[in-house]
Amino acid sequence: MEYTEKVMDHFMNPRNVGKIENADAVAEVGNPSCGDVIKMYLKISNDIIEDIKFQTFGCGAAIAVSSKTTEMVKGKTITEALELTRDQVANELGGLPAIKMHCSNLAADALHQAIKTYLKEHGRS
Amino acid sequence: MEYTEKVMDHFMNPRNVGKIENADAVAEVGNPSCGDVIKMYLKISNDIIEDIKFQTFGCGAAIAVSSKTTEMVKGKTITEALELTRDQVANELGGLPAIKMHCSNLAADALHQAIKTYLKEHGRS
Amino acid sequence: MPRIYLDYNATTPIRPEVRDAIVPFLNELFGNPSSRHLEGRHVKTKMEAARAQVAAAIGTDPERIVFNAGATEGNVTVLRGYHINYKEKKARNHLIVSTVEHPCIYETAKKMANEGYEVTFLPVNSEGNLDLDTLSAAIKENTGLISVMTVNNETGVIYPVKEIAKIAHDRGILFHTDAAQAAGKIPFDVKEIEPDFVTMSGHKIYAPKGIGALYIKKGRRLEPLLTGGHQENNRRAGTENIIGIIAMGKALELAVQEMANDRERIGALRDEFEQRVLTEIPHTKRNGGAANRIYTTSNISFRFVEGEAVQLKLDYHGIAVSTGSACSSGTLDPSHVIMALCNGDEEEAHSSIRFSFGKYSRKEEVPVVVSRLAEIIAQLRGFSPLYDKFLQQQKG
Amino acid sequence: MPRIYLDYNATTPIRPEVRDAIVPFLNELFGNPSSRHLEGRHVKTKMEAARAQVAAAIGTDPERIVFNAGATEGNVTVLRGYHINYKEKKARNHLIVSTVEHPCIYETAKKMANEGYEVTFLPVNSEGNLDLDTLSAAIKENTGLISVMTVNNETGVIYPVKEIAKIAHDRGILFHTDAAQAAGKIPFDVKEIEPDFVTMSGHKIYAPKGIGALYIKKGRRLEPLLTGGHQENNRRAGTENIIGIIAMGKALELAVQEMANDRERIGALRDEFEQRVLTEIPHTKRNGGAANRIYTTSNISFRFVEGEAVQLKLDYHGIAVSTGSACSSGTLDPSHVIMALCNGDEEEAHSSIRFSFGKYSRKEEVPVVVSRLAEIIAQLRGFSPLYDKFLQQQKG
Ligand SMILES: Cc1ncc(COP(=O)(O)O)c(C=O)c1O
Ligand SMILES: Cc1ncc(COP(=O)(O)O)c(C=O)c1O
Repeated sequence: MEYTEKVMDHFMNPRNVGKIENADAVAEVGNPSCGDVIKMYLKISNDIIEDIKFQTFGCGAAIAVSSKTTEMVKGKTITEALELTRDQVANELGGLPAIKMHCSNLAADALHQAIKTYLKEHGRS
Repeated sequence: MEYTEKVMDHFMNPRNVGKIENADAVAEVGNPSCGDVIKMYLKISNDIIEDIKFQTFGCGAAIAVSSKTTEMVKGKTITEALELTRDQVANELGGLPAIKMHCSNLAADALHQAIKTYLKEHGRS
Repeated sequence: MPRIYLDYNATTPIRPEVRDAIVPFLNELFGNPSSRHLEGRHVKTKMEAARAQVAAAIGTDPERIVFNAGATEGNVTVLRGYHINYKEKKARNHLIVSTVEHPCIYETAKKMANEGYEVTFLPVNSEGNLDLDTLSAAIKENTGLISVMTVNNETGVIYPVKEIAKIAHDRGILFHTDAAQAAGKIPFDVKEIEPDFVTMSGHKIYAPKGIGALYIKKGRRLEPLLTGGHQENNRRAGTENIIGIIAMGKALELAVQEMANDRERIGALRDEFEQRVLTEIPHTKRNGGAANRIYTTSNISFRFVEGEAVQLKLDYHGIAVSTGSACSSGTLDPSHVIMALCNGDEEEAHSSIRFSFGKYSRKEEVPVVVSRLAEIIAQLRGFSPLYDKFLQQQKG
Repeated sequence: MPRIYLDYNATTPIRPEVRDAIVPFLNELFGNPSSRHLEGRHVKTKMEAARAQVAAAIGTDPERIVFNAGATEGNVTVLRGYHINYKEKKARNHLIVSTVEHPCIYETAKKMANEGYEVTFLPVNSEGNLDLDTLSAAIKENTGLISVMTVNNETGVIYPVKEIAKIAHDRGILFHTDAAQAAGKIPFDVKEIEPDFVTMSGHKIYAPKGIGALYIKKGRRLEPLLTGGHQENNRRAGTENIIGIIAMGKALELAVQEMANDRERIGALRDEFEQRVLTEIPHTKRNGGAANRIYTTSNISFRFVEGEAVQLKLDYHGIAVSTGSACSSGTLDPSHVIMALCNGDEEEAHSSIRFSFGKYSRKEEVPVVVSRLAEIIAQLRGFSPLYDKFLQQQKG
């Protein structure tokens, strides 16, 4: 099991870590017993993701995937963000070890869930 | 499986090899399918083994045992020769590998058989 | 900065004396020990000397030692082959193993359970200790073998193998111990412990990987796993791993000589390390810390962070440690051993790191590792949702 | 006088290039390939490179290769584990193996027969050849596996494995070949031969003893013999014999490169040797001489004398050869392989000597060996009762 350089870069220097105090959308996926918990905080304005931050308890892959996901959607519309798939994130990172593809690749789920909750709260779904 | 120096000496320089043309007693034991055939030739006079020679088809142990046996009984009485045991021969050689104790240690048998046939032929048994 | 290796329980470097002992066997001493010629006999003689070294190290005779490919082979051989010793071969098909055994026992036993054996997995308490009464109670009419390791590879907990052997023997049951992490590290004498079978491995004691030795008590027979040639007195077929055998003999001999010193020196390092981590880094917990433990091992859970992330960051900064055992690196499940200690608290199990010290560990490494660790844990907690939640709760 | 080694089929010295490849793994490259840290990953990368070398040597992909402790382990694994591949697991319990297999197949199959498997031992003719019609006729409804070696270790006879694979597959049967004496010595491409399983061994090709590799065709599953850790893609548990693996990769790569040259050079030596022995020493017979044979091996019966005596005397004079296989040195029975060729003439079997040539065999050795041999045979016949009897019969 070996991580790509890109994974290691995002793991060692994760982008957008932390939380947004008055976030417009928040979601948490995973649970500690699986070894991965990812929480996403979004600042949305005019359907654009103006800011995004994450908190992750998890392995190197989980942290890198979280970081990469935030990077990929920051400044994008929420529609674009909803189209982002786990696989796209993994590809952008140069791939993930097979064993990590499912369990640790939860960031897109957190992102989607946050946006969907946001839409629902705004009566748009 | 390792042979003692004494075994190697008797194997490399076997004493009393060959046959005695007008032997007083002859016997052959073993068979080729076991990998060992020992034939003993004795010249006996006044119940003394004046000369003894052997022919052996067999492994190093079989040859060494044949050689040692002839050495041990040459000049001895046939009564003494009949008392010689396989174990004595093996001991004189400093021991034999366990696996060789039975199969290749046939020389005493050949000796005894030769003497017994001799005694029988002379109406003494 | 040279790297700092704190994963001696996973494997060890080959020590110089062992390397020197090997060299002739990479060169002129190449014969097959089964060959009758000089090339073979020379190697055979050296191989038997190595067997004597291994035997002496555990207080037994050379004939009791069978060389094989490692502790995995030894353990599987015992589990699969023990029953042959009993007239009641099929009848004695109940095994008792602990829940903290190495995967080569744990998984093999699980497999055997699927195949029709009866298997009892003995639990341990939150310190990793095994209760002897529970063990006694687990024994059945048809129990054939009890297998409990001497030293656990993840926590370092030492099990009371002498007492377990006695319990087993009182009930006519065979006792096996996996001593891969014990032989050469703590005193281990088969005359005192009286096990029926003991497994050892070379690469835990500064010999190469892929060599092991199995002790078989006099009178006990094991069905060989590898059959064919007459090697190892018909107890393990296959041309012998000579390099490994020579190395293991030498390594075990040296290990026993140096044991008392190592114990003191390495133990002091480990204790200092542990002390500092537990006091300087908050929310840490020693796994198995209250049990009788070997001096080399420290297993610590760092709450709110995941072990692999810690391990990776340490690695990046030149420090090698491990999460769980190396053998379980093909899975994502938390170590079954740490789980057994954590009373099912999987978060805690996911947060554990094993630090294992050895002959080349130096005192100067301790502060380097502790401070790096403190930094890394703080970083990771800095964006851990679990830590955040914990802080909120503290406040609230 | 340097010794003359003519027992390359028993084992080989480690070649300098292999030794050089090993050295870093005796030193700084000591990590456990299952470890996630740098020490582990470095070794893992090198291990995978060695796997690629082995795979390339037999025309396959790295994932098809499982490293183990030698050909014995490989063979036993296949014999014991093949059936899992069949839905009809228990139903396909008939094995066909030749009578000239190495003991690790021959004896294991005998054992399995005792345990309830059905086993057919395929005879060979007096040249050591196997009849394909006999093979076809031996196939039954419940045949699960056919195992025939590629090159016989005692006679050098080469078996038509491609044809046998086809016969097996036409009937839905798995085919295994023990290529311990073939891989690296003669062209062997799994794409052409299409075996399901192939066994290889390092110490026959100038790598150390105790390392082997098993080829498993894509889609075929083998029940592992060693269970526990996730090594070798869950196909063989236990920390890997890294030194052996690195060595085997290098050795096999070089072997393939040098194969054509070796074949010519070593083949010429062998042929010259054989020619001279057969013409200069009376009452000699080549075993397997009329069959398709590998260029390294010459098995000769010297009538009226016993093989061990010849071997011992040669050894004393600095020449290493063998009688039967090294593995059978624990028994006194004549080689079951030579017996199979001698139509039950045990005397002839007891009189056989195997000369096996290799990379360090030199042309100058041939006349030395031939003349020493002539002298020794004459000496031993000089007091052989069988020779004496023969001479009498000639006279009479
Ligand atoms: C306790 C224990 N048992 C067994 C093993 C397996 O040993 P090996 O790698 O020699 O097969 C190990 C280490 O890997 C271990 O720590
Ligand atoms: C044909 C053949 N198969 C199997 C083996 C056994 O191989 P290993 O010694 O690697 O177990 C050998 C040699 O010993 C052999 O020549």
